[in-house]
Amino acid sequence: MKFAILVFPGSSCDVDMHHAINEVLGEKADYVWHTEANLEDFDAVIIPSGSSYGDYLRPGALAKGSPAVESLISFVESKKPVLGVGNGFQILTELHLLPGAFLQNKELLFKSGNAKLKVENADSIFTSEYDEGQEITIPFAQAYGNYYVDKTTLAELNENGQITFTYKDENDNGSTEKIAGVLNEYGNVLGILPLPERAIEELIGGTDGLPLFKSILKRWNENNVNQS
Amino acid sequence: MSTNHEPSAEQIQDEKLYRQMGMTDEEFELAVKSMGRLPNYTETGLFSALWSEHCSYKSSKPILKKFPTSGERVLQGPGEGAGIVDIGDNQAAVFKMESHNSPSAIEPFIGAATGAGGVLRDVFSMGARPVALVNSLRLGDLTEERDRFLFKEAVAGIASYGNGIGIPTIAGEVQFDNCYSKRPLVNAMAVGLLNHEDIQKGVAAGVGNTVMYAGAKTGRDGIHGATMSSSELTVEEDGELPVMQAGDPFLEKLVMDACLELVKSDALIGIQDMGAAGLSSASAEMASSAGYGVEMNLDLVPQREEGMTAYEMMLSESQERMLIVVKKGREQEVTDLFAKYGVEAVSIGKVTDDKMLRLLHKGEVVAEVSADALAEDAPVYYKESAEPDYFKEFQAMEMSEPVVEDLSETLKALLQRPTIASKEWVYNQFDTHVRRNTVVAPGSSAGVIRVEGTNKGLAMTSDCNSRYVYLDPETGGKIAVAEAARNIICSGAEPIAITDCLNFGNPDKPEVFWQFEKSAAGISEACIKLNAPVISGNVSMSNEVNGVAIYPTPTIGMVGLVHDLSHVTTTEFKNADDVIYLIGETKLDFGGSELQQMQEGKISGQAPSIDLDVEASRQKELLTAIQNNLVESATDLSEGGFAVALCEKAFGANGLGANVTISGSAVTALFSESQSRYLVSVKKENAEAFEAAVKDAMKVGVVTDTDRIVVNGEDTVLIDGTVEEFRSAWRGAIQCLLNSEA
Amino acid sequence: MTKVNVYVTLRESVVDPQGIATTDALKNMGFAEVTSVRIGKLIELEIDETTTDIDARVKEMCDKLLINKVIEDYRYEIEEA
Amino acid sequence: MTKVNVYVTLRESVVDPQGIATTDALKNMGFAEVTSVRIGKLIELEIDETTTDIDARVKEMCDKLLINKVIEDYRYEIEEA
Ligand SMILES: Nc1ncnc2c1ncn2[C@@H]1O[C@H](COP(=O)(O)OP(=O)(O)O)[C@@H](O)[C@H]1O
Ligand SMILES: [Mg+2]
Repeated sequence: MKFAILVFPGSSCDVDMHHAINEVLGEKADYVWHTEANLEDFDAVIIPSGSSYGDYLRPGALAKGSPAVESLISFVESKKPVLGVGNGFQILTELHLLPGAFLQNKELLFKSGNAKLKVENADSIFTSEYDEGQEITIPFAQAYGNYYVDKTTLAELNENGQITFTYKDENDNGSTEKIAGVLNEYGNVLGILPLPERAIEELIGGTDGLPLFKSILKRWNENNVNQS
Repeated sequence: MSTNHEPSAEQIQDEKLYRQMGMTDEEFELAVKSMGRLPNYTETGLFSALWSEHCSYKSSKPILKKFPTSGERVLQGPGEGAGIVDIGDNQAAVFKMESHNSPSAIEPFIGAATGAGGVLRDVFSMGARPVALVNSLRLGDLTEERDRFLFKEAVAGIASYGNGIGIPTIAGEVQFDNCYSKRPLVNAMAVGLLNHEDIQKGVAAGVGNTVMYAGAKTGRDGIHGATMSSSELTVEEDGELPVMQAGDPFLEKLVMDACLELVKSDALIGIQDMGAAGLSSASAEMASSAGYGVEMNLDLVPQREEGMTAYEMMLSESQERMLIVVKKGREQEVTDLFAKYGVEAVSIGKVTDDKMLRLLHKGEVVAEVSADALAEDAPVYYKESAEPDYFKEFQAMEMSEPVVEDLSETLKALLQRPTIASKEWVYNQFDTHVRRNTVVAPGSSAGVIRVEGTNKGLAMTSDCNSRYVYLDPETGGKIAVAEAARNIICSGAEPIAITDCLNFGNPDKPEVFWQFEKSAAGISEACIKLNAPVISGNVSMSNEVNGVAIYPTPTIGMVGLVHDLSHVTTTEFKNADDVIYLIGETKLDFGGSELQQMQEGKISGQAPSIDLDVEASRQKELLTAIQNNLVESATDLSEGGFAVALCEKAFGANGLGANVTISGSAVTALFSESQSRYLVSVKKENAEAFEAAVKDAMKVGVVTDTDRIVVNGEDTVLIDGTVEEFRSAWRGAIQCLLNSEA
Repeated sequence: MTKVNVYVTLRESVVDPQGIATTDALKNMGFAEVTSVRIGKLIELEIDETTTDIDARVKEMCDKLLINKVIEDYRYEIEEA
Repeated sequence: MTKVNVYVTLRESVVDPQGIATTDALKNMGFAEVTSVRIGKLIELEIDETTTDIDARVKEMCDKLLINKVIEDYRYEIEEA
């Protein structure tokens, strides 16, 4: 399976993601610099974390000025999977490819650590290798991790099962309903604020993030088997 | 020469205007002599900046010369942007520590942020990819609002830069004492990795080669930062505020990535960051160290503001700028390379053979000074040194054991002292794991980062107990190095080299200079004994407020090599029933201790003594035991002594506690700060082998699964409480102090 | 050069933790008369004065980039230079 | 309730990386007419209307907490509610 890691200026977790896909998942990931974003040949797109554009104006906002936006939008429309983690999630909300927006953490400080998450929906492209209700530990590192959606949208998210992960512990940064990860309506775009690519090795951060990547691969394999 | 309303050369001399730039009469005379004529305004500015203490080390040089700087691993000692040590397999570790004390006292967020940014540039300008950041902070004890503000903002500033550029902060220290009130120390250290063939230097060589400028545009910010850093602060600064040089981690990330690509190109001759004294020092130093000259046309310098003078451009300390020398004819390639990252890189001059720094502006030569005169020939001062009276007094004092009524309550009070309390509030603001190689994050003895693609690691720490250094600079200097080494050893690494940041008061005071000289001697001796040469460093003088000097604070940043990641060891207990050992002898050492400060509100007496031979052999034994997988957990004993270390080992270990028995006087056994001691836990089945390997180890108890900390005396229970009651005191203390109102 | 000031505020329904913290801090410092603080942004734009239909352009900039409507409101003022 | 708007801007010589990056983004999006963006703060205060000498009080708040004089300038406006 071929992954594109869409790199914006300032993204720093691109290497983490590259390692996760190539070394740990054993699939192929290429860095795609935002100015040369031709995404058509890829099977999935990942927008990594790290402060793209310095998190200036609003985290994720300045990516809107990038030439990559158009091809990203068509990729989403093609219904292939798109994963945004951390800052990648913020970019997806700024582009309105995912609902909601991000505010400063309620403690007003950058915060890093390990978050305990609950898997709310184990049926999606991104979560089938988890069990519903499973508790996992995933590292996080954010200053604007306070996810906001209004009441109407929240009701829709709940109704459509778009909420995939919630915080189990106090590290929710103030997020609405403790949301840590959401899908778009169709289900092919996932944003998750904590960083699953930092939990793929026993030595560093544990392995609770691995099933997320395996889920993507599994669905892809299924589809390809069906097609052939 | 200059069309602006700048004073003439004669005016500068007659009205002694050079004094405002921080030059003495003698120094100005020297400059005139070296030029053979009166320097104009721009030229005077060049001299004042390059001959400032910050750039020239004019007061500290004679002392720094005595540091041991060579060793079988050293590839680059002091003198370049950062030092380099071999770590095998054609790889090397590159590191450096920098002070940003003065800017941080004025604007702590920006000061701390640009401190981290500057030291990162020092590392990547050597051709190394930065892999970790470390910081060392000293603040007042948080009872005053200003100190709380300085603390919060300095931490946020470091966080903003490190997190923004995406380099993990994996270790550091914060100590609190009112000698730093309103005069914080902010020292930042960066560690990088490179392959031997990628080593770069700051040289402007090869006549006709092109001098290029890359990065942020130059503004009027930070003009005279170098001279400011070399003088005392007056508390109430009226009049014009200096313009702070704000940092831009986003731009630095792009500059860094571009430079690391450039390093692979054979077009590159030399590269250096524009740090203190900006374009002046970068150009003069690069020319001087290569034995060439540099001519620059300042009209070509990218400028952020209109109407900048030559003086302003040369002395600006705008951040995120690099000076690069490339082979003639390859300029476009370099411009294109930077453009890919969205960074501006333009040609601004050329290398010449006349050893002069020549500046053109608006069609005129506005400065022409010998590069060597600026970079090499700064005056060197052999400052007067005098043993202060306090030292004699303290040395003569008899040490008596402090009186402690309630051992448990005293332990809790110690755990709440901000210097001892958990620093989670600090390091939770740092991205500690970005770029996926952090094996040990802050919270243990040292941070450990995996060396990409290998099974090796680098351990790093920064340490300095300045109370000991104040009481006895030589001993305190030794202890700073030894403590750093203990932290490295406890993590399973072999110390390989140090960097330092020597923070002192005004060196014109003989007592301050004596502290400097003595502590440097102590550091040297310890570095030799512990086989950790000094490969880079920084001096920050005149850290005083209202004429009172801070405690002498020679911060040591040490890096160790983990030969195999399976050696990595951390502080916390691992399994119930493991045997707990105390290594080393406990004596009556309360001079400068946390208990003394807490009880008396001041320190006095003799610093703990240290025997470097014992220190060295014990380190070797313990490291070997760790490398032979005989040790489950290890920590050194520092502030607060045995009792605090025992607690810390239980705090991180889910549900485990300890039951130990100590002998001798309880207060000394629990709280003395005797040196060269460790607490370790060992599996029962390894106990015998461990005892054979580490000769000064005494079995003191066992790890329990009872969630209690129990310390027994010879015939009574001295301390018995739940881990949680001690932990909550320790964990919440800093947040609690920050919430308190003045 | 035409100067445009864009004033960005958090939408009323959105909690402003920074504003709350600032209110508390002011109160603690003795400014009991402060009942509420909200913190927004002031974006100062300099626009080529030959631009026609500045209003439309500024609105477009706000909609497309400067403002996130999910959480923010704005107004602007055009200053003559 | 009296409303006071405090406008906080970066001092002129202080570099504003946010503003620079935002200018670039606007340009990339086709807003070529934008020559400069600087980003400051808008602080909206609500103050008990019985307060006497509002001016002095606002200035004091700015000096003591709201403004960082080393890098920022400010002005304010008192609105009647
Ligand atoms: N400013 C800081 N930045 C990062 N880590 C820090 C900082 N201050 C303290 N720490 C971490 O907290 C832990 C405890 O620090 P300290 O008490 O100084 O340890 P030690 O006594 O072993 O030297 C260490 O892991 C240290 O790296
Ligand atoms: Mg220490």
